[in-house]
Amino acid sequence: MGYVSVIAQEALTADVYSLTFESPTDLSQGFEPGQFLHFRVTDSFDFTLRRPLSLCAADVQNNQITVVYRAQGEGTKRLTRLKAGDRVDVLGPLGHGFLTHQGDKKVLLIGGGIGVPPLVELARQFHESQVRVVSALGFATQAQAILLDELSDCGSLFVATQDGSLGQHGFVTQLLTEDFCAGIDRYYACGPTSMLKAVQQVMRDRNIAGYLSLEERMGCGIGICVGCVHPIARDGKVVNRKTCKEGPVFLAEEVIFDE
Amino acid sequence: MGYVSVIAQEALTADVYSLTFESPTDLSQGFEPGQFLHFRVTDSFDFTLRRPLSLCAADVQNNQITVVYRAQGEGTKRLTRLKAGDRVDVLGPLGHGFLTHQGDKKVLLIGGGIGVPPLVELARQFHESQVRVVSALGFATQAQAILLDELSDCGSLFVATQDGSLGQHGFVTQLLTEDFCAGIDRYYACGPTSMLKAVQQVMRDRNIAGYLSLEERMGCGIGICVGCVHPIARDGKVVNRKTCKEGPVFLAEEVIFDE
Amino acid sequence: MNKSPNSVDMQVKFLSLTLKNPVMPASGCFSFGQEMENFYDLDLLGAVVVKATTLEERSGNKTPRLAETPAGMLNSIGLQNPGVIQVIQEELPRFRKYPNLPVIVNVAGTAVEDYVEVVENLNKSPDVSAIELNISCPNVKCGGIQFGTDPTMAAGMVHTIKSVTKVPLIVKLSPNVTDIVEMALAVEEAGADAISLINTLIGMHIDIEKRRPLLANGIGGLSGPAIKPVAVRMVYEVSSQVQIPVLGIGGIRTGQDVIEFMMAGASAVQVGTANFIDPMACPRIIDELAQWCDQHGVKKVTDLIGAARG
Amino acid sequence: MNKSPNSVDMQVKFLSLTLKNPVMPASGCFSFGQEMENFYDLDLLGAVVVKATTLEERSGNKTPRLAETPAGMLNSIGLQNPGVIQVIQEELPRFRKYPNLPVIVNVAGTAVEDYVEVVENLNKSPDVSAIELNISCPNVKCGGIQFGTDPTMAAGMVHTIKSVTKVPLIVKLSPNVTDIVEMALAVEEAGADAISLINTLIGMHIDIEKRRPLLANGIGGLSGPAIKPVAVRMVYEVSSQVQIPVLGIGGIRTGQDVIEFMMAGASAVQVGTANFIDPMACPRIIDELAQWCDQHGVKKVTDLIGAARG
Ligand SMILES: Cc1cc2nc3c(=O)[nH]c(=O)nc-3n(C[C@H](O)[C@H](O)[C@H](O)COP(=O)(O)OP(=O)(O)OC[C@H]3O[C@@H](n4cnc5c(N)ncnc54)[C@H](O)[C@@H]3O)c2cc1C
Ligand SMILES: Cc1cc2nc3c(=O)[nH]c(=O)nc-3n(C[C@H](O)[C@H](O)[C@H](O)COP(=O)(O)OP(=O)(O)OC[C@H]3O[C@@H](n4cnc5c(N)ncnc54)[C@H](O)[C@@H]3O)c2cc1C
Ligand SMILES: Cc1cc2nc3c(=O)[nH]c(=O)nc-3n(C[C@H](O)[C@H](O)[C@H](O)COP(=O)(O)O)c2cc1C
Ligand SMILES: Cc1cc2nc3c(=O)[nH]c(=O)nc-3n(C[C@H](O)[C@H](O)[C@H](O)COP(=O)(O)O)c2cc1C
Ligand code: FES
Ligand code: FES
Repeated sequence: MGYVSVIAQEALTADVYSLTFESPTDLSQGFEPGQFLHFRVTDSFDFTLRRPLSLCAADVQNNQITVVYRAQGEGTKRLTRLKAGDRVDVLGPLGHGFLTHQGDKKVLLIGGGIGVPPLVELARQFHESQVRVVSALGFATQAQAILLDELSDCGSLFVATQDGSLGQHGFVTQLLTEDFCAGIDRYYACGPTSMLKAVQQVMRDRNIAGYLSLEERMGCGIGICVGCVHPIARDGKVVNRKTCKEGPVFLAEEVIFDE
Repeated sequence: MGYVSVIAQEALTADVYSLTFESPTDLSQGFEPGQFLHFRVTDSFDFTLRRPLSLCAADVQNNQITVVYRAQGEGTKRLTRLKAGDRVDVLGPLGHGFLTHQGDKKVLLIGGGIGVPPLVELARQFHESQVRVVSALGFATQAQAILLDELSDCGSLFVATQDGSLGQHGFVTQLLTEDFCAGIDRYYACGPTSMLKAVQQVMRDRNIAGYLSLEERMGCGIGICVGCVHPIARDGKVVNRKTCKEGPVFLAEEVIFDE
Repeated sequence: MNKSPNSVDMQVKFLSLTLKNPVMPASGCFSFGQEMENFYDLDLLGAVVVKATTLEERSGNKTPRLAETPAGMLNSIGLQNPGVIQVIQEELPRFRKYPNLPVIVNVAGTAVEDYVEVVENLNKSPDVSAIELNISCPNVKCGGIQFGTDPTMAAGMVHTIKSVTKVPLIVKLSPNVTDIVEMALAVEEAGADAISLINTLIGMHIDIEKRRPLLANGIGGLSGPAIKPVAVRMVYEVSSQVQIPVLGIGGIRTGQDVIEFMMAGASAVQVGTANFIDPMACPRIIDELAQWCDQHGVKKVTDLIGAARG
Repeated sequence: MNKSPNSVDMQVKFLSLTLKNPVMPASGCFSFGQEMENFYDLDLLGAVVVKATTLEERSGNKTPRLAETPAGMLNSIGLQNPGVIQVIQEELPRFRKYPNLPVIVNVAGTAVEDYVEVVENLNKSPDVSAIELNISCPNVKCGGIQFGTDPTMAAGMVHTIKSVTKVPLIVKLSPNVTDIVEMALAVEEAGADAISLINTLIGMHIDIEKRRPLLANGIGGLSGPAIKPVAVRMVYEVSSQVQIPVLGIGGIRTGQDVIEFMMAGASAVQVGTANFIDPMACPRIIDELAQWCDQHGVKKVTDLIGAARG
């Protein structure tokens, strides 16, 4: 934890940026795809809270991490000012990421919009260990599509856009037909809550187990404020669990969504 | 008013900086030494209020202004980050500055610490119009002495330091002996309130009229908040007058100090 | 600055007044308007609220009267103003060149009789569109705040003033109370035509080098973005309970802040502290508001009022 | 980080407790300490205050529970905690490895009987140094805040708890009241050993895109630097009127903020929101405090207490 150097920052689309920086911890000691980094926006107290961004790629050799984020509010907009050589205060990688299972032969990665980044490192690791990767990604429009090359490099890639400007017209869940899911051992999903809910439903119908990466507003990111909870069913009991500490990734079947 | 370009910034001492920037208004339309500029510290809302800094030098030809300021609190410390080419939001020159009087032959400028800067442009204008300038400056230590060359270029210069490390040992008012003040037509003073009070006293004894530049905490700097007032005796009545609009320079004899 | 899109209907009917848009400077943050004329055409504003006016001239508190705080500031001006006669004779007539600009006069005092006398004087002026009763100034010893924290006293005051004034009566409440809804209901019942929320929270800053409170007056009123969440909450709670319109005030610095207050239930808003760092704050905020509405398909700004109350 | 100069005596005697220094994390901003052990040695702290503990396990409010605001944040956690039995059995014993670290347990409930039962349970634990009675949580429907805004009810509650508890009783007051001094005097009279000031102000943030309050709970508690001036003012006013010590809380993020609170009259302080952006906030603040004292010739940190009250 603490201040690290920015290696590079570039714009991927009109409002999505890729930021590479020195890892605050030694990556060779271990990390998980799906974990997140917690960014202090400025070195003063202009912002009260940090901003959580998922690990998108890790370069263990050089001990560098890349996050890919959308500049939407004041905080992420301010982060876009960072450039090579600047110092930035980052905690992480934090939380629990995606678990991989021995014996899985073919996995499905499902991403929606700015939920795609954490799938990239996961895809790379599967690819490296020769697990077949199928990626199904949804975006609003072609102009917002990101990280397509990174994912197609690791396996087959299918895209849906809401306006039909790229790939299939419609939502990503429309890609997840019975045929499409045949032979999938496990799925991994990240995206807006509405998408995760739909994915959980469809994949339950397909009888395939998987993981969901949840997004809740975070305070501390380290388990002390209890702000980021999500209802999780485990051992026959629904408990509000901290997504920063016990998540953000949970077993799909455990995750409870409102009605 | 609005955003202007920074031309240059340099450190004069460990914590005093000289900042030169494009004037927000056309200087050839007129300005007064002793007026001030009101700086917005950052372009976001990290600071609630602007910071007032006195005009120290004006380059009418190039329409540039220099202020000299001490980095003390958060706001002025942040201003030190400005560098050539940056944009900064400045209002001014604002307020009423030092009045010069036809017929004056010899004037005394009295400055204390970070109160010296506004005297520089005044000295230059007097020098240009062939009025003799005597400057009496007080600083805590030699290390904190600033703008000595600028003032000695315009006339004779006398310095006092509290630790005796430069010039006379003691306060600037100790320089203002009867002999020293002989032949002075008018005086102009800027510095901490305690100094102004002492100067007002001494110069009243010497029977010399003059002007004091007052320092009050400012909100708006343009006369709308009524935060910056100082009691001023005029027409037989003491009224709290806005130092941003009717000052910061007032006739010494009008200024009322506590007890 | 971009020009406001004219596709959005920005007009708000507020009591008997027609506001070109819902944005006006707050009392004490605009003086009597003269200085602001150097910055923009006052006719751009929805209305103006001038500095608290008392019966006699007041010189206010000692300085320092201002302190910066995180995302806010403290002030202890103490109602410095030239007195109602001078205000009527010298200050208000200057607004005659803006015939479509409602002028709201903020009235303060010590005892009920003072308030009554100020209002009776204002009755004689043709330049007053409405009165904003300031029973919430924390900066003067006997400066009205006791009326602002006790519902019975507040109601008594409002009842008396209502029977005297010839123009609509807006009552400005103090947020320094346990139950703002109780206060609001009390003044509504007593005849208030509208409610302004909020005046400043009471705060203090200590100058640790000098080892004493920074403000000469010790305490001061906290304003600015820091207090916005408290103000929005009070506007939401009060506007859900009263039938009269509410003016939202507290920490507004952007058009989006205005939308927040209006969605919470404000019919119009006042901008205070933001004017100090940005003299162009009001016209800028009006433009931002119009643009947001345009981009979000809001045809009439009044459609925003109470939208978040569900 | 620079090491604290050891020329400054940082120790504070607070009730029967000896604090190594006057800085402790605030309730709800430290959980039960386990996570913080990854960041620093808890023995550096003056004391710890753990999360509000209720009789039964509570799952808290729906999310979103957090919103950022200018120089502050809103929370509506709603007292999520594992219940007093679990706290006694699983959480508190972990502090035994720090024998010189006082552990203050924040107690919350709905009815007086709940509070009593929690305290009776805590009486059985050897790990509790003091109780902080939370009658000021704004985030639960029947969550104690009615006790925190009515002096008579507050006094009744304090009186009852005082007769039950075996450890010193600190009462944490809500700032959402008209007269904080009245509240403080009532709980002092009823037997409180100390007072904590302040809990959060009640606020709201509206998500203008979604046209509804951002927090699922609607309202939340405002904390962080934004509220510091209100907190300092209340500490100043209360500590001038009561004889019992006051713990200062609200927006502390630097050693200088601690000095401000102590000069206002606080005997020690709690750091809340600052822990979220900077997990090292408490040890950093302790160092900054010691250094300021050293540079200003303050030999004993307790010399600062009330220094600005003149
Ligand atoms: C575990 C996790 C991983 C994430 N990974 C990514 C990522 O890889 N790329 C990416 O673009 N975004 C990611 N997000 C969302 C990202 O954190 C928010 O977009 C960002 O915090 C918004 O900050 P802001 O300054 O733009 O907005 P502001 O509106 O200024 O933020 C105000 C507050 O709200 C919080 N907030 C606002 N929007 C969200 C949101 N959608 N989710 C959570 N908190 C929010 C902020 O953290 C901050 O505390 C992730 C969120 C979580 C919880
Ligand atoms: C008319 C005028 C002219 C000035 N000219 C100069 C100058 O030429 N060079 C220079 O170094 N300083 C000058 N000052 C003082 C300068 O404005 C303050 O030092 C500066 O505002 C402090 O800001 P900060 O961010 O360092 O301190 P902070 O403590 O962060 O400031 C907090 C608030 O207090 C106000 N404040 C703090 N100290 C002072 C002070 N001494 N006087 C007035 N307001 C204060 C700030 O403006 C701000 O609103 C002048 C002041 C006035 C009123
Ligand atoms: C310097 C200053 C002076 C003020 N004077 C008055 C006043 O005379 N009458 C009044 O009702 N409110 C007065 N107020 C309160 C404002 O009108 C407003 O209610 C408050 O500042 C909150 O709004 P803001 O956060 O936008 O500033 C004053 C506020 C400030 C900062
Ligand atoms: C996320 C969060 C949870 C809190 N939980 C509690 C609590 O359980 N009990 C309590 O007495 N106060 C609680 N508080 C209030 C703090 O202890 C403290 O009084 C308040 O936040 C002001 O201090 P700060 O500005 O330093 O945060 C909580 C505050 C926050 C931000
Ligand atoms: S973000 Fe604080 S507990 Fe998860
Ligand atoms: S600073 Fe606002 S009136 Fe002078």
